[in-house]
Amino acid sequence: MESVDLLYKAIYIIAIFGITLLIATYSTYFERKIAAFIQDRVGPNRAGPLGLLQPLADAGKLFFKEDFIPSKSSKALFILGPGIAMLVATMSSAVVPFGDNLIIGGHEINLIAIDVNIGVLYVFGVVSLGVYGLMVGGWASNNKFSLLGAIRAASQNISYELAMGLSLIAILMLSGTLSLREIAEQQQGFNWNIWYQPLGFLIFLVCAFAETNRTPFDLPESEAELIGGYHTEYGSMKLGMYLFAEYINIFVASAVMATLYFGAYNFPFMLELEAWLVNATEDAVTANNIVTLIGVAVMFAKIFLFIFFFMWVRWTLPRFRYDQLMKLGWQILIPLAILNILLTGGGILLKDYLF
Amino acid sequence: MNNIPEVIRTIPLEYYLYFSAALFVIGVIGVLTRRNAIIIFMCVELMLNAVNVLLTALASYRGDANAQVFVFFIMAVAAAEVCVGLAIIVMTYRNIRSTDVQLLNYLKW
Amino acid sequence: MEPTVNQYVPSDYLPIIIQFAAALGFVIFALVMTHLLGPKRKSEVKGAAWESGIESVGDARTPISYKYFMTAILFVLFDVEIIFMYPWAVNFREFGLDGFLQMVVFMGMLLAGFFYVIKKGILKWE
Amino acid sequence: MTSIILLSVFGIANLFIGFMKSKRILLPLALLFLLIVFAVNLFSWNDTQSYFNNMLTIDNYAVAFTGIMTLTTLLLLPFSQRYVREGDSNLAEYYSLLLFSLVGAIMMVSYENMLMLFVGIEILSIAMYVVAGSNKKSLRSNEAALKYFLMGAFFTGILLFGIVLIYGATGTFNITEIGAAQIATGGVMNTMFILGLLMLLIGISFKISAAPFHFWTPDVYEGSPTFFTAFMSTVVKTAGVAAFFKLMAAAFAASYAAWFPTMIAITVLTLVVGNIGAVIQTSAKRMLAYSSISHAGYLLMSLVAFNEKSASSILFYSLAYATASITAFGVLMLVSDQKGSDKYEAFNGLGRTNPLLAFAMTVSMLSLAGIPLTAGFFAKFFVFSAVLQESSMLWLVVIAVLLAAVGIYYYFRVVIAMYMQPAENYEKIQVSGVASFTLIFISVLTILLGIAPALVSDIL
Amino acid sequence: MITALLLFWPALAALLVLLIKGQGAKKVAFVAALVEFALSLFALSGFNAENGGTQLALNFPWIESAGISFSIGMDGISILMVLLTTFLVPLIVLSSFKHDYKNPNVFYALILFMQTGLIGVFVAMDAFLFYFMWEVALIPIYFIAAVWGGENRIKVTFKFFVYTIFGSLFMLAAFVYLYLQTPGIHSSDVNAFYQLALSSGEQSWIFWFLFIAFAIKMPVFPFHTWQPDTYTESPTQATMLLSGIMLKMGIYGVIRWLLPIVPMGVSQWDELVLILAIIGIVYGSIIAIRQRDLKRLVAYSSIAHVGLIAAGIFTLNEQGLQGGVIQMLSHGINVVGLFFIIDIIFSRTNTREITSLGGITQNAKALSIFFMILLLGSVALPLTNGFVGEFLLLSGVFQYNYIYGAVAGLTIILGAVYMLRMFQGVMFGTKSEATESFTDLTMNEMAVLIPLVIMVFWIGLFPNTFLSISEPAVINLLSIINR
Repeated sequence: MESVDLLYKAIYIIAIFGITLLIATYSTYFERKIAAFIQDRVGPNRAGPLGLLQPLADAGKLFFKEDFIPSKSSKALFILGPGIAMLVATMSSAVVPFGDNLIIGGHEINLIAIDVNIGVLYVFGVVSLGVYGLMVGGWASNNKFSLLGAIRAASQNISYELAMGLSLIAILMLSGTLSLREIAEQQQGFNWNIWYQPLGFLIFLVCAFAETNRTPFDLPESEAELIGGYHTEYGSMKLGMYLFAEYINIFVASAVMATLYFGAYNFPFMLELEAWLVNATEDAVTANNIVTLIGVAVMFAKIFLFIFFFMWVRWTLPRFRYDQLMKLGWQILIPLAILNILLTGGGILLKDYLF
Repeated sequence: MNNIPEVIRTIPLEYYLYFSAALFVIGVIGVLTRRNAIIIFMCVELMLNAVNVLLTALASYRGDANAQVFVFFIMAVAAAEVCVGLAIIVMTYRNIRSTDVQLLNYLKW
Repeated sequence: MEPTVNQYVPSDYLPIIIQFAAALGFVIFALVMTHLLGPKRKSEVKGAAWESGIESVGDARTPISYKYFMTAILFVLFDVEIIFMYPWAVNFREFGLDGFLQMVVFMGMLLAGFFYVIKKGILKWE
Repeated sequence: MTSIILLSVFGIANLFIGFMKSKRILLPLALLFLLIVFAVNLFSWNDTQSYFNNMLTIDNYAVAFTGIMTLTTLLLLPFSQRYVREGDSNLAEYYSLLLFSLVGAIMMVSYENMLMLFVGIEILSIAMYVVAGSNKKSLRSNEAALKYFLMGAFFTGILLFGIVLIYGATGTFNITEIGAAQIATGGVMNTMFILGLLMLLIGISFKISAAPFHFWTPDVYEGSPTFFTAFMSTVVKTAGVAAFFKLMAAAFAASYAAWFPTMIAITVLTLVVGNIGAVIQTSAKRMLAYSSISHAGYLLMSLVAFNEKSASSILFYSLAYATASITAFGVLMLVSDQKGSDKYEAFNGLGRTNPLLAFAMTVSMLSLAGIPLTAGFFAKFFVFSAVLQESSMLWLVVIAVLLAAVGIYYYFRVVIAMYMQPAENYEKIQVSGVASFTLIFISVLTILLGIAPALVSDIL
Repeated sequence: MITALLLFWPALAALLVLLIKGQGAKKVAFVAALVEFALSLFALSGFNAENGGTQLALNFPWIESAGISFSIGMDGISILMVLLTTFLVPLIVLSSFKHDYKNPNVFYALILFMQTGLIGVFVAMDAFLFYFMWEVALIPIYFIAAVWGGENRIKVTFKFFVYTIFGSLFMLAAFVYLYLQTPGIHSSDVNAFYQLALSSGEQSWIFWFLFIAFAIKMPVFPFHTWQPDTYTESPTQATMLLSGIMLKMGIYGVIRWLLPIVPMGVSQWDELVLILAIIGIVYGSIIAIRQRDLKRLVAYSSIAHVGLIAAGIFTLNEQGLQGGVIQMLSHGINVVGLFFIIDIIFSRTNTREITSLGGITQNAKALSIFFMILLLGSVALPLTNGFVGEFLLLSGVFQYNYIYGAVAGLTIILGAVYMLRMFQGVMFGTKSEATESFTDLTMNEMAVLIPLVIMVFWIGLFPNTFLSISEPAVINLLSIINR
């Protein structure tokens, strides 16, 4: 890879990183706004126009709070916990393709941070590291509620990871590759995976909710039972990081879902549009860049939709009971996912043999 | 641009060998010197992973899929070992409230 | 493994380092900043673990329900089995019907274990 | 191959049958399963087949050892009556684990590829780690399981590294090809190969508890529930030695000169440690543990002899040792259940209270000691004659003979206790019908093999 | 076929006896032993005494692939040993009638079972069969001695057992080595062994391997330490079996399996063996003189006698060998008789101390006479069986070396000293507390002693009856030795 390419890549990565943080920050704002909307109230409206500066105010508050460490806790681990959570959350967006190729000055830039052929595994691997953040934090606090919350979180995460992994297999069987970019490319136009994998998507969606500890799966931090869950003892920016990580995770989960099932940056009549643009502008590069940018926009639109969906659900559904949660994960989703694999496999084979 | 096996081959085989041998020896030393059952166990896992590293390197150098398959099996077996091993450690922990192997001297070593 | 159409060199993974550096930088920056900015006032009561306002009793590091532990162990097992399916899934079309049937046998075993676990009541909470 | 599949299926089936209310059906069912496997296995005789791209080869060697191991398990099962009686909730699991571990054992005697060797060893070992700790409340059992597991995993690592180094040197996992590779290079071996070979030797020596890698054996054998100790010291050992010999014969025949000095040192050390260690024990169970080390030594003797007689002598020795050990551990189990002790004193007066048990135990002790009229004699005889085939190893036989005489000392302590020592109370030990029958069967088998060894010794 | 019948009948009878509850077992055992004796006489009738080779042979493969066969047969030496066995066992069983052992069925079954082993040793013509039978004979006697023996039995019998096994393992090793030297698909037949051409170095160590095994059994000084204790602690029947028959296994082993196989080894070491044997003679005799316990006394005398037999055999001449054979018979008869008489005395007085006995002649005339005859036979008075054997043996030793002969000759003098001292102490003098109400022999005891005494005189007066049977075999053996 040439150094120029690398430079572009670095710029792109920083950009995505910034966008990620921005979206995460503003998710908190939207969350409250949407909650307000659903509950028919106003929501934040003091800081700045429409309360738009509210997230900054929140962040500032967190920064200026006391950086407090409980006396009986394990100091190093106590700091490490939120660090890991944040680190992992920000790392996982690296393999998501936010757009197609952008051609600048003759250099072709893939709008994907790291284009590796094991993208799916990468996401999987990095996301499952997130459990450490919770576990380490909860354990380090040396507080029974924290510990219980952390363990709940951990066992919930790993339980749903199984079903998630199984539901992904069906996608892989369809696409035959582990690279997220290739998966995205295969969904050219309107040929989205959701049409072939409705069941798989459903399973994945449920798992994504569980993985991000969102309602209705937010048992680790269910206030009524466990106070703050694993972050009971946390304050200042360390607490902020846990909260932040959660929103980043929502963002990444949405991005992954969009990529896997909803065609990523692809939108209907994309090729036709590009062909028409080439005709109209008589410049293939420009046409390509325009389409790519539209694709990026489409991608973010999809992501926002999912984020909205996440919030919508939060303010709509009640929380599961723990036994229901585990039962759903193990006894319903896993068999369903396996069924899905069998159906997919059978379908593919049937198609290959018959046609 | 070239494929992964070739990429791996850009580093001399000896380096992989030394690296995995070093990992392995660290594991062995850990097993022999540590007293905490869990750490001993982690050292054992380190040994297994040293093996995996070497196998992968060799597989690329030889273009032989057998070694890669072997890695898979080692991983699967290691997982099974983890399950059984942790279960045993937890069982012991519940009885003696410690994972220090030196405390277990009901039987002569 | 089959060499894929797209080919990769080690430097393809360089961006990971960039991303990691960025993430790490942010984390360290945030933690240091909050440490510097915030006030520092310590007291014994404040330092104690918070247990709904009641004085905390004993150490938190007590063994908890073995159910969680069982879940973890089962996860390790099943996760590895699932990982086994990934290469198969990627090359599914190549293996064709034979591969499919073999995987059905594999999944049969997996399911047998799964149902055993369920029947054994390990996943029963409460 | 059929037996592997059948055992796996039966094992799983057994798990589910365990959910039924009545635990009584489990034992007969497990016996039936094993009988079927035993019978099915025999059909593969003289019908060599390779499976999985030559990764497994079911030849006569494999069939013979499979037969022995299945038979051993079959004969061992009736002694699980304690678990049956107490209605242990995990009974089905124990049986299944035994069935599964048999799968591993069969893989160990029929592998053609080191991968299968590794997988076989692990299937066997992991099941054993579990059963070693199956007495959850007993600290001894816990400790045994933990030690066995940590040590086992550690040596598995070493074994694996050895396999990989051998692969690095030869480029294959197939044992026949490894053997051929050495011949092709004229027996030239590089450091990698030697190192790998050494680590392999260490790894497998651990599994068959050869000195100096035996240190876990007495503890684990003593701590584990006796029923499983019996399984470990018979089936596991048989599989280990059979696998060891297969490996050496197929893969490292050309480098005999390289591993011979190491192996002979291990053998002598094993013999000495096993026999001397057994002498100083006060617990019969621990004595049996040491004695199993010493028998590993005798088995290794025929391995180091490394000639055409080795295979059949290992086979016969394994069978003789297994049958005798089942009785020994079986009776020990019955006695220690009743008396709550596994010291020699627990056997006092057994000759008066339970003549059958005492007789069976005597036969088994005589067999273990290698006294004629029992299978043990011919076992030792075949081993010694295999070694003497190489006239340079006469001294090894001399050492072994001396140590065999030492062996008589500790085996006879049991016999003496049973017949000649007065007991505190003469309470008859309750023995189930099927266990009695098994004891009689094994005794008859032991004596039959001691009179007509050709029944087994000539088949390989 | 008759040989196989001889071999297996006692084992079958043992199983039968095992099934009989209560004291009836002894009768059945006695009848079975008598049947066995009849069988052996029948075998003798079919035996051609002119022939020096193996007769009445039976041979079928045992472990085919290894060339090991179940090969049995008898030559002149074997059949005498078999006759001795079959003759003594019924008497030994009969001698036990006054005892009520616990678990009689097991006791007698073991005796009969042991008989199989003993006969097996004498008829085996295959090295491994020989070894096999050697051990088969050992196990029952161990249990008899260990279960029904005296106070110290556990330690003592265990010592005995370990000693013997230890020796026999050496023998096994030597056999295996020899077996592997045989050409082609190996064979362990005795004749195949005879034909081996071994280097003198090989012969030398094989000699010691085999010799240690046999020497322990005999026992030859310095391998005798197990013997006096074992004889003392064992029940009388076991002592009789041990001294009367089992001891002969060792001597027979030397004759059959040592001398002809490693003649060069023998010629290298026979001087040393002779010296050992003669030391044994003198040592045994001197210790015997100092003994106060009757059983121990006879035990040590046994060492002396066996020493002489060993010395005679290792001279490797015809007199020596013939003397050895005939002395085996005589010693078997005498020593069984003596032990039986000691048992009788013990059972009536509860002591075996010479000092606490005395004056028995006054109450028991018949016992005195029988005792005297057996004792004189034992000290080799002319016209008794002991004389023939000792004469031949001594002349053999004299032929070999005058000095050795002279020293070995001491045995007669010393033997006379301790035997007569014993007789005097026990039978004459004043009655002691213990012998106050001594009763004479019962019919049952007479029935045991009469055949023994008859044999004492038969061998003493007509030794040729037996010598002629063994002579061709001995000559044949010598020709093999001097090949």
